[in-house]
Amino acid sequence: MRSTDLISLAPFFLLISGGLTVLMLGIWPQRVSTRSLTAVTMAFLLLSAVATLFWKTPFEMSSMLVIDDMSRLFTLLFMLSAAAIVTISYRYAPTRNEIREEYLSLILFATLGMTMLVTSRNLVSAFVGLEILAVPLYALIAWKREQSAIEGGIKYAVLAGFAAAFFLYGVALAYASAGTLDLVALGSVTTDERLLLSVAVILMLVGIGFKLALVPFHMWAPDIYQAAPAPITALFASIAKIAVLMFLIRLLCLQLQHIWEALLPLLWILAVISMIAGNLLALHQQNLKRLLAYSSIAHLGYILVALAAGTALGRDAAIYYALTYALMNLGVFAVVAAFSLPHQDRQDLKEYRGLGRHYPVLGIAMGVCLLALAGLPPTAGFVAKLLAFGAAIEAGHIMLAIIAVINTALAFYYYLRILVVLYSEEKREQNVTQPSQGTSAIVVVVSLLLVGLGTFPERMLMIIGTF
Amino acid sequence: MSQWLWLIPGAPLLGALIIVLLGGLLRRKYLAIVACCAAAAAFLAVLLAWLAGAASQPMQQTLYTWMTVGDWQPVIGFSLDRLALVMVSVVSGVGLLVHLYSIAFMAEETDQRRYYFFLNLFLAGMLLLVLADNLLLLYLSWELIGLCSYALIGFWHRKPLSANAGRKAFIVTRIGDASLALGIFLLFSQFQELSLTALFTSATAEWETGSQLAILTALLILGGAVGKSAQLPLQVWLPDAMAGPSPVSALLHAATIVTAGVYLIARTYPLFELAPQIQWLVTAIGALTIVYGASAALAQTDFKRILAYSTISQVGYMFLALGCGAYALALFHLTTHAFFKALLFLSAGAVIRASEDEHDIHNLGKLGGHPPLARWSFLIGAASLSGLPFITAGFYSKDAILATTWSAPAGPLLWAFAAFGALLTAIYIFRAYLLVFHGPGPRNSTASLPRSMALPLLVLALLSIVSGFIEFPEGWPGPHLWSAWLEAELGLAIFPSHTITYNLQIIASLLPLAGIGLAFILLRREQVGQPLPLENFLRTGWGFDAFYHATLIRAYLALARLLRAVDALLIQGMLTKMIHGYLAFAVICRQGMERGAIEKALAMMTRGFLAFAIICRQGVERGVLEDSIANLVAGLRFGHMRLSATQNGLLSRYALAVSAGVVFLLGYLLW
Amino acid sequence: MYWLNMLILLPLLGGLLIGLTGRNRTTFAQWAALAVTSAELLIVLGLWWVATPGANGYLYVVRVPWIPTMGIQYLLGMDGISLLLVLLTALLGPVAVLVSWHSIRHNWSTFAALILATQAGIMGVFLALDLVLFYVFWELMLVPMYFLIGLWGHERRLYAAYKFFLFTVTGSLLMLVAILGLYFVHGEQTGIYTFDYFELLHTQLPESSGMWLMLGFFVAFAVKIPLFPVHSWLPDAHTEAPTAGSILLAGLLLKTGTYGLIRFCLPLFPEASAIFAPVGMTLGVIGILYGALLALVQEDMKRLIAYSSISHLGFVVFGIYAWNLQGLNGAVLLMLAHGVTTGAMFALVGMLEERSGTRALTHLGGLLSPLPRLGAMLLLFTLSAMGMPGLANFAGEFLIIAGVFQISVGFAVAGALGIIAGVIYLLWMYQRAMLGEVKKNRAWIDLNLRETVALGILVIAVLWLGLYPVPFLDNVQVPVATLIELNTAAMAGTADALH
Amino acid sequence: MYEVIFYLTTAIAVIAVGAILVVRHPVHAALYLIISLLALALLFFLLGAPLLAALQVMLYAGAIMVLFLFLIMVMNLRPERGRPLPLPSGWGWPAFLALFLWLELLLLLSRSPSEVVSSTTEVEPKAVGSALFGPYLVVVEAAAVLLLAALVATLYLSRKERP
Amino acid sequence: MIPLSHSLIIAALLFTLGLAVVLLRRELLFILMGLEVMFNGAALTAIAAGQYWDNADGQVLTIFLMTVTAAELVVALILVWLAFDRFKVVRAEALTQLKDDMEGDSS
Repeated sequence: MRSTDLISLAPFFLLISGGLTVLMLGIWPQRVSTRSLTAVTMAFLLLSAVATLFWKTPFEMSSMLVIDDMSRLFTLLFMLSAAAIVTISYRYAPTRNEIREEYLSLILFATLGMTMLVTSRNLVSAFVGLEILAVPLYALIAWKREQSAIEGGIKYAVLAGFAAAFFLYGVALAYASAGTLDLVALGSVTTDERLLLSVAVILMLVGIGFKLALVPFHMWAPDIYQAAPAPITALFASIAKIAVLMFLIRLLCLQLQHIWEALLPLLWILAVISMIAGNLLALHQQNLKRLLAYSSIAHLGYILVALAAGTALGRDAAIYYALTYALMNLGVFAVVAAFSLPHQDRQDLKEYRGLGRHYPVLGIAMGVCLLALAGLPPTAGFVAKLLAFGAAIEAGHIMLAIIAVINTALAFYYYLRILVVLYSEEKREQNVTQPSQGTSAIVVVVSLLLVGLGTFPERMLMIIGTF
Repeated sequence: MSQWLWLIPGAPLLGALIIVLLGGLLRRKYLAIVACCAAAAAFLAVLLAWLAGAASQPMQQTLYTWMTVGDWQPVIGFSLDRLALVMVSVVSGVGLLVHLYSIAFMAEETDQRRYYFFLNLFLAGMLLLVLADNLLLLYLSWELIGLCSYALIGFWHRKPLSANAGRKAFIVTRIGDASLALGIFLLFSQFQELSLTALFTSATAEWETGSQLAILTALLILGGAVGKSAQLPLQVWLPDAMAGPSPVSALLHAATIVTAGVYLIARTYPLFELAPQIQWLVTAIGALTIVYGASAALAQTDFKRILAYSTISQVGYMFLALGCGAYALALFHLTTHAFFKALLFLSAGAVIRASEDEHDIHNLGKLGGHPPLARWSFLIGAASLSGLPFITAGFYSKDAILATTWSAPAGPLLWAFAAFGALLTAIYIFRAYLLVFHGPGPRNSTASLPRSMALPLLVLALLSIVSGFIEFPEGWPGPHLWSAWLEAELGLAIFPSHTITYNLQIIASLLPLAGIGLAFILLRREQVGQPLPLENFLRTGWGFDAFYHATLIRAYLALARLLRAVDALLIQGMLTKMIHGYLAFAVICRQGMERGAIEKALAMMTRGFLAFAIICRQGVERGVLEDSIANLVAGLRFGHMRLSATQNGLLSRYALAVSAGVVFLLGYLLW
Repeated sequence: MYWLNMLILLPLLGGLLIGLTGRNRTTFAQWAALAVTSAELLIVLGLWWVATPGANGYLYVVRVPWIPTMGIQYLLGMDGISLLLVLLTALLGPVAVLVSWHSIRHNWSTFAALILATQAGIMGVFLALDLVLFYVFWELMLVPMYFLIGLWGHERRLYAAYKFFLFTVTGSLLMLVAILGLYFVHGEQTGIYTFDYFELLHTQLPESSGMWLMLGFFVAFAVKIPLFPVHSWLPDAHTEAPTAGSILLAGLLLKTGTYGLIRFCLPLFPEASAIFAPVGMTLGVIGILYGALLALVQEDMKRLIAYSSISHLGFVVFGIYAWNLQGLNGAVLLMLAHGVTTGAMFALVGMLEERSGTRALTHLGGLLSPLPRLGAMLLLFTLSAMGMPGLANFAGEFLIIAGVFQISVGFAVAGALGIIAGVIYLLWMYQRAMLGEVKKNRAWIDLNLRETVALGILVIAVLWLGLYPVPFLDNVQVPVATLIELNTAAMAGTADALH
Repeated sequence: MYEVIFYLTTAIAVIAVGAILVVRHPVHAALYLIISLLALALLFFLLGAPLLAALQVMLYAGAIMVLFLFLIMVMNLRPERGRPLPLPSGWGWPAFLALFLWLELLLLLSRSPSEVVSSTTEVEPKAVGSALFGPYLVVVEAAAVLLLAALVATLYLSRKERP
Repeated sequence: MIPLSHSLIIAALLFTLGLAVVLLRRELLFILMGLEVMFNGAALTAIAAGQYWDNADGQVLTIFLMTVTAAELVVALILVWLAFDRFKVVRAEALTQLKDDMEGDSS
C-alpha cells in the first residue's frame, strides 16, 4: 500500500478503530462514563472528517473505492451528521441508560457503511457497504427492546433482507452480463448484453428503491420511523438514505449512462407515484414521525423528478436536493428528539401543541426545517426544488414538473399543519426537559445552513457542478 | 375678477372644510354663521363678477390639471359665460337665502355640523357644476350634489323613511349618472377632448345632424339629465326626498339638483341640435311629465309632497322649452321657478315647523294659527306657480313656453298638454293653499317668524313677483331683456305668428283663473265629503266668499258669468265627472305608477337582483365553488384513507408490494 | 442604489430584532414597530422626492450577482409603477401597526415581526426584477401572512389560513414552472441562461408556448387578484384575519397580482397577452359584477368589503387588459386608491368591531349618532369606494372605463353597471351600520387620537388621489408608454401573422 | 452424464424448496432447507467452484442451519392443528405474483446470450484467494467490520436490560 | 454442456420459490428460510456466471454473500427470538402494532 492509499483510507481506519476503541473502553474494568464514550466517538468522527480533507482527488483505491470531490463532500456530511446524531443521542431521554459502547460503535460502523457506499466503484464493495449500513440499523431500531421497537427491528430486518436479496440478485446478473463487477467496466458493456444488464439494474434499483422508500417499496418506512428512537430515525431518514441515493447517482448517472437513459420512463413513473402516494399518505396523518416518513417518500419523488430528466442539470439538482434533504431531516428529527417524553417520543401531533412557543429556539428551527421541506424561499429547500423542477422542464418533462408542483402545493398543507400545532395556544407543559445545549446548537446550525444554502447557494452549486 | 372665479364655488367649499375640520371647536350657533358667511361670500363673488363685466365678456380660469393621461387632460377650470352667470346668480342667491332661513329653522337641531357641512358642500357642488369648463369636472360636481342630496335628504337618519329616501335619491340619480358618464366616454373616445367648447366645435364640425353617434350621445346625456331632474321615468326619488328638512327641499327643488339637468341640456344644446329625434324626445318627456306631476299633485295630502310633484311638473315645462329649442325661456322659467318654489317650500316649512311637524294638509287646516307671513308668502308663491296673469313672474315665464310650444313639431298637442298642466297646477296649488290656510282652524294668528326666516321669505316673495317683468311675452310691448341678452349664446325661441300667439296667450292667462275657481269648487266638495253641488256649498254661507263676490262683482261681472257658466257645467256633472275621472287617474298615477308599476318594477328588479345575488351566493359561491373545493378535499381525503389502509402493518403485505413493484418494473422492460 | 435594499432590509431586520428582543415587552414592540414602519415611509417619500427617471424609465436599479451558475441575480429596480406601489406599501405599514395597538392582545412582538416581514416581502415583490428573486419574495410574503391569519384570526382562522395559503401557493408554483420554462426557452434561443427581466423581455416566443407560459404566470396572478373562479379564498381570509392582516391583504397583497400582470404578463408575452386580452377583460367584468352582486347579500361587513375588493380588482384587470393609455393609467391609480380605501375600511370595521363586538350588519345600526367621527370617516371611505368624484377611486375607475370604452362599448357599459352596483351595496352597508335607530346601548367611545391619526393619513391620501392625482400619474407615463408600444407591436405582429 | 447429474441435482434443490412452501412442521422445513442447500453445494461443485461448494456445506448447512434448528427448539414451535394447508388465506395473489415474476425472469434471461460453455472450467481456489486478498482486500476488511457489528448487535440485543 | 441461460433460469426459479416462501408463509422463521433461499438463488447465478466468464469475481461475490447473510441472519434471528421470548410472537401477522391509525385526524 502506498502512502496515498493510507491517507485515502485514513477516515475508514479511523472509523473502525474508533468503533474498536469505544468497545474496548466500554468493557474496561473501571466504568467509563457515557459522557467520555460519547466524547471519544465524537473525536473519532471529527478526526475522520478532518482526514477527508487531506484526500487528494480524484484517486482510485485498487479499483474498489473511488475518492473524488463528490465522495469527499458527502463523507464529510456523513461524519458531521453522525457526530450530530451522537450529540442528540447523548441527552435523549428514552434511551438514556442504553447509550453505551454498543450504540456508539454501531453508529460508527454504520457511518463506515455509508462512506463505503458513496465511494465504491465496485458492486461488491457497494453491497458490503450497504449491509454494514443496514445490519447496525436492525439493532439500533430495536434499541429500546419494547414490543414496538422489536417489531420495527424485525420488519426492517426481514424487509431489508428481502430487498438486499433483490439487490444481490441484480449484482449477480450484472456480473453475468459482463463478467465484471467493476462499475466502469460495466459502463462499457456492448449492446448484446444490454438487456441482461438492464434487468440487473432494475433489480438493483429495487434494492435501492427500498432503502430510499420509493413507492411501491415504501411501506416499511412509516413503521420503522415510528418504531426507532428519534436520533436513529434521524440517522436513516437523512444520511443513510442519502448515501444510498449517491450510490444510485454514481451507478446510473456517472457510470451506466446508457442504461440510465433507457430507464428514464421508469424513473418518471416512480417519481410520480412516489410524490402522489407520499403526499396523500401524509395529508391527514396524525402521527408526526409517520407523517415525516411519508413526506420523505414524497421528497425522494422530487429527487427522482430531477434524475428522470437525464441531464447534467438533473444530476446536479438531485445532488443538491440530497444535501438539503439530509440537513432538513436531521434538523426535524433533532427537534423531535429534543421534545421527547421521558420514556418515548411524542408521536401524536396533539402532543406537540404549543411547544414552539415555549421553546423558541427549537420552535424556530423546526419552523425553518419544515419550511425548507415545504420548499419555501429563502431556504435551501426552495433552491433544491427550483433546480429539480428546472431540470425536469429543461428536459421537456413539463407534465412531470406540473405534477411535482401540484404535489408541492399539497404538501404545504401538512407542513403548515405541524407548524400551526407547534405555535397554537396551550397551557404550559411541565415534563419536557430543557433541551441540551448540544441539541440546540445542532438545530441552530442546521437552520442557519438551510437558510444559508438557500440564500447563497452559489458556492455549493459550483462545487456540485464540478462533479 | 377672472383670477377670483374659483371663489364662487370655493367659498362654500372652504366653509364646509372649516365646519368639518374646526367644527368641534365652534359653538353651535357659530356653525350656522360660518355657513352663511360662506354662502354670502359666494353670492358676493357672483355680484362682483357681474360688476366686473362677466355679463358682457365670458370669464375663464384654470386652476390646475386634474389628471394627465395622454389626451385625457381634464383641468380644474371654470368658465363663466352668460348662461352660467344666470345660473350662479340664481343658485348663490337662493342658496344664501336658504342658508339664512336655516339659521332659525335648524336652531334646535343637535347635529348642525353635519347639516351645514353638507349644505355648504351642496352649494359648492352646484356652483362648480355650473362653472365647470369640462365634462369631467362637471361630472365631479354632478356626483357631488348627488352625494349631498343623499346626505341631506337622509339628514334625520334615525327615521328609516328618511334614510331610505336618501339612499333612493342617490341610487336613482346614479343610474342617470352612469348614463352621463358613458356619454362622456363616448365623446372622449370620439374627439379625445373633454373641454366643453372644444367638444362642441368638433362635434358640430364632424357630425352630421341626425347621425347615429350624435343621437347616442344626446341620449346618454339626456339620461343623466332625466335622472337628476326627476323626469319621467326617473322621477321616483323626488317625492320621497321630501323627508329632508324644508330648507333642504327648497334648495333641492328650487335652485340646485333638479335644475342641474336643465342646465346640462342647455349647456350641451349643440349636441342636442345635432339629434332632432332626441330633442323631440326631450319635448315629449317634458310634456308628459307636466301632466303627470300636476295630476299626481292633485291627489296629495302631504303638504310638501304636493310641492314636490309640482316641481316635477314645473321642470317638465323647462324640458318642454328645451326640447322646443327655447333654451333661454327654459332658463327663464328655471329662474322664476327657483324663486317661487323656494318661497313655497320655505313658507311651507315655516307652517309645518310651527305646527309641530304636521304634514297633512287637512290636519294643518284644522290646526290653523299659521304665521301670517307664511300665509302671504305662500299665496304669492302659489300665484306665481299657477301663473296668475300679469302680476306674477310665473305667468311671464310659463306663458312664453306655452306660446313657443305651438311651433314645435306636434305643437298643438304639446301645447294642449302644457295648458292642461297649467290648469291643473292652479287647481292643486290653490287646493293646498285653501285647505291649509283657510281650513277650519283659527285663521288669524299673531305668531311671527324669526327674522332670519322672515327675510328670505320677503325677498323671495318680491322676486316671485317682479322677476317676470324683465321679459314680457312675445309681441307685447315692454322689455325683452332676457332673450335678447342670451340670444348670442342660446339663440332665440321660435314663436308662431302673432295672432296665434295672442290667442294662446289669452287662453294661457285664463287657465290659472279657471284653475283657481275649480280649486274652490273642488275644495268645497272635499270639505263636505261627498260631491255636492256648488250651490249647496255656497249656500252653507261662507261669508268670506260672499264678501268677495260682493266686492268684486262689478269689476269682474263677465268673469262671474263665466264662473256661473262653469258652475252650470259642473252641476250638469260633465266637468265633475271629468274631474273625478281625473282624480281617479291621478290616484292611479300615484298608486299605479308610483307605488304600482314603477315602484313595483323597481322592487321587482331589486328583488330579482337580490335573488340573483343569493343564487350566486348559494349556487355558485357555496354550490359550485365551495363544492368543488369540498369535493377536492374529500377526494384527497379519500385517497389518503385508501392509501392509509394499505399501511396495515402486515409484513407480508409489505413484501408483496415490493414484489409487485419488481414485477411491474421488469414488465416495463419486457414490454 | 443602497436605499432600495434598505426598503427590504429595514422591515426584515427590524422585524427580526423586535421578534427576538420584544418578548413580553409589548410597549417596546409597539413603538419599535411604529418607528420602523415610519422610517420606511420616510425613506420611500425621500426616494420619491429625489427620483429622476433613467433612460428606460427606471428610477433606481440594483444589480448584484447572486447565483451566477443559474443566471440568478439580485436585481431590484424601481420604475414609476413600482414606486407608487412601494409608496402604498410604506403608507399602510404604520396604519397596520396603529390599528393593531390594542386589538392584538397577546404576543405583540411576534405579531409586529410578522407584519414587518410581510411588508418586506411585499416590498420585494414590487421591486424584484429577477424572476427567481420575484418568486422568492412572492412566497416570502405568504408565510407571515399565513401566521397572521392562523394565529391571530377569528373563529375559523385555520380553515381560512389554509385556504389562503394553498390557493395562492398552487398558483404561484405554476408560475414557477412558467418562469423556468421561459428561462430555458430564452436560454436555448440566445445561449444566455438568465432570469434577468430585462434580458427576458427580448425573448421571441413561439405562439403556443408563449400562450402556455403566459397562462402559467396568469394563473398565479389571477389567484392573487383574485379573479372570478379562483377568488373563493379571499372572503374567508379577509373575514378571519385580524384587522392589520386584512389591511395588508386587501391593501397590498391583492395588488401584487395586478402588479404582476402589468410587470410580467404583458411585457414578457405581448403577443399572447394581446390574444388573451378579451378573455382577461371578460374575467375582469365577471369579477366586477359578481363581486358586486355577492357583496349585496353579505351580512358580515368584512365579507362585504372583501367581495367589494373582488369587484374593484376586477376593474383593475379590466383596465390592464384594455391595454391603452387610459386603461393602464386608471388601473395603476385604482390600485393605489383601492389600497388606501379598502385598507381604511377594514381598519374602520376593525374599530367598529372592537367597540361593538360584532361585524354582523344585522346587529349594527344607528351608530352615526354615538360615533360621529367614525361614522363620518366610514362615509368618506365608503364614498371613495363607490367612486365618488373627487375621492380616490373615481379617477381610476373613470379612466379605466374611458380606456375600455375605446376598446369596446359593451364592456364599458358593463363596467358602468358595476359602478352603480357598487353604490347600491355600499350605501346599503352604510345605512345598515350607521343610520337608523341604535340597536345596542353601551358606552360608545368615538375614535381616539391614535385611531384618528391612522385614519387621517389615509384621508389625506384619499383626497390627494382624488383631487390631484397628477404627481402619481406622472410617474406612470414612461412605463405605460413602453407597454403600449409593446401592444402596438404585438398587434402588428398578429396582423402580420394573419396576412 | 454431467448434464444428468446437474439437472437431477437441480430438481432436488427445487423440490426441496417447494416442500418448504407447504410443510407444516418447522423442523421438517429446516431439513428440506438443508437438503436444498446441499444440493446447491453440489451444483456449485459442478459449476467449477469447489471452494464455494465446501464453504456452502460448512457455512450454511453447518452453521446457519444449526442456528435455525436451535431457535426452533428453543421456541418449541409446533404446527397449529386444524389447518388443512399451511398456506394462509389469500394466497392466490402472492402465488400468482411469484409465478409471474418467474415467467418474466424466464423470458428476460432466455433472451440473454446462451452460448454453450465448451467444457467445465474450474476456477481455482487459488485464484479466488488472490482476488480476495488482492483487489478485494478493502472489502474483506469491511466484511470483518460487518461481522463485528453483527456481533455487537447480537450481544446487545440478547443481554438483559440494564437496571 | 450447460448453457448459461439454463443455470440462470434455474437460479431464477430458486429465487422465485424463495420469494414465494417469504410471501406465503406467515411464521417468521419460515420467512427467514425463504430469504436464505433467495440469497442462494443469487449465489447460484454468480457461480454460474463465474464459470461462464472464467474469473474469480463470481466466487468472491458468493463468499461475501455468505458472510453478509450470516451476519444479517444472526441479527434477524436474535430479534425473532426476542419477540418470542418477550411477547410470544411467532407469526408475522402478530406484528401489527405499527400501522396507520385509521381514525384519521379531526383538525
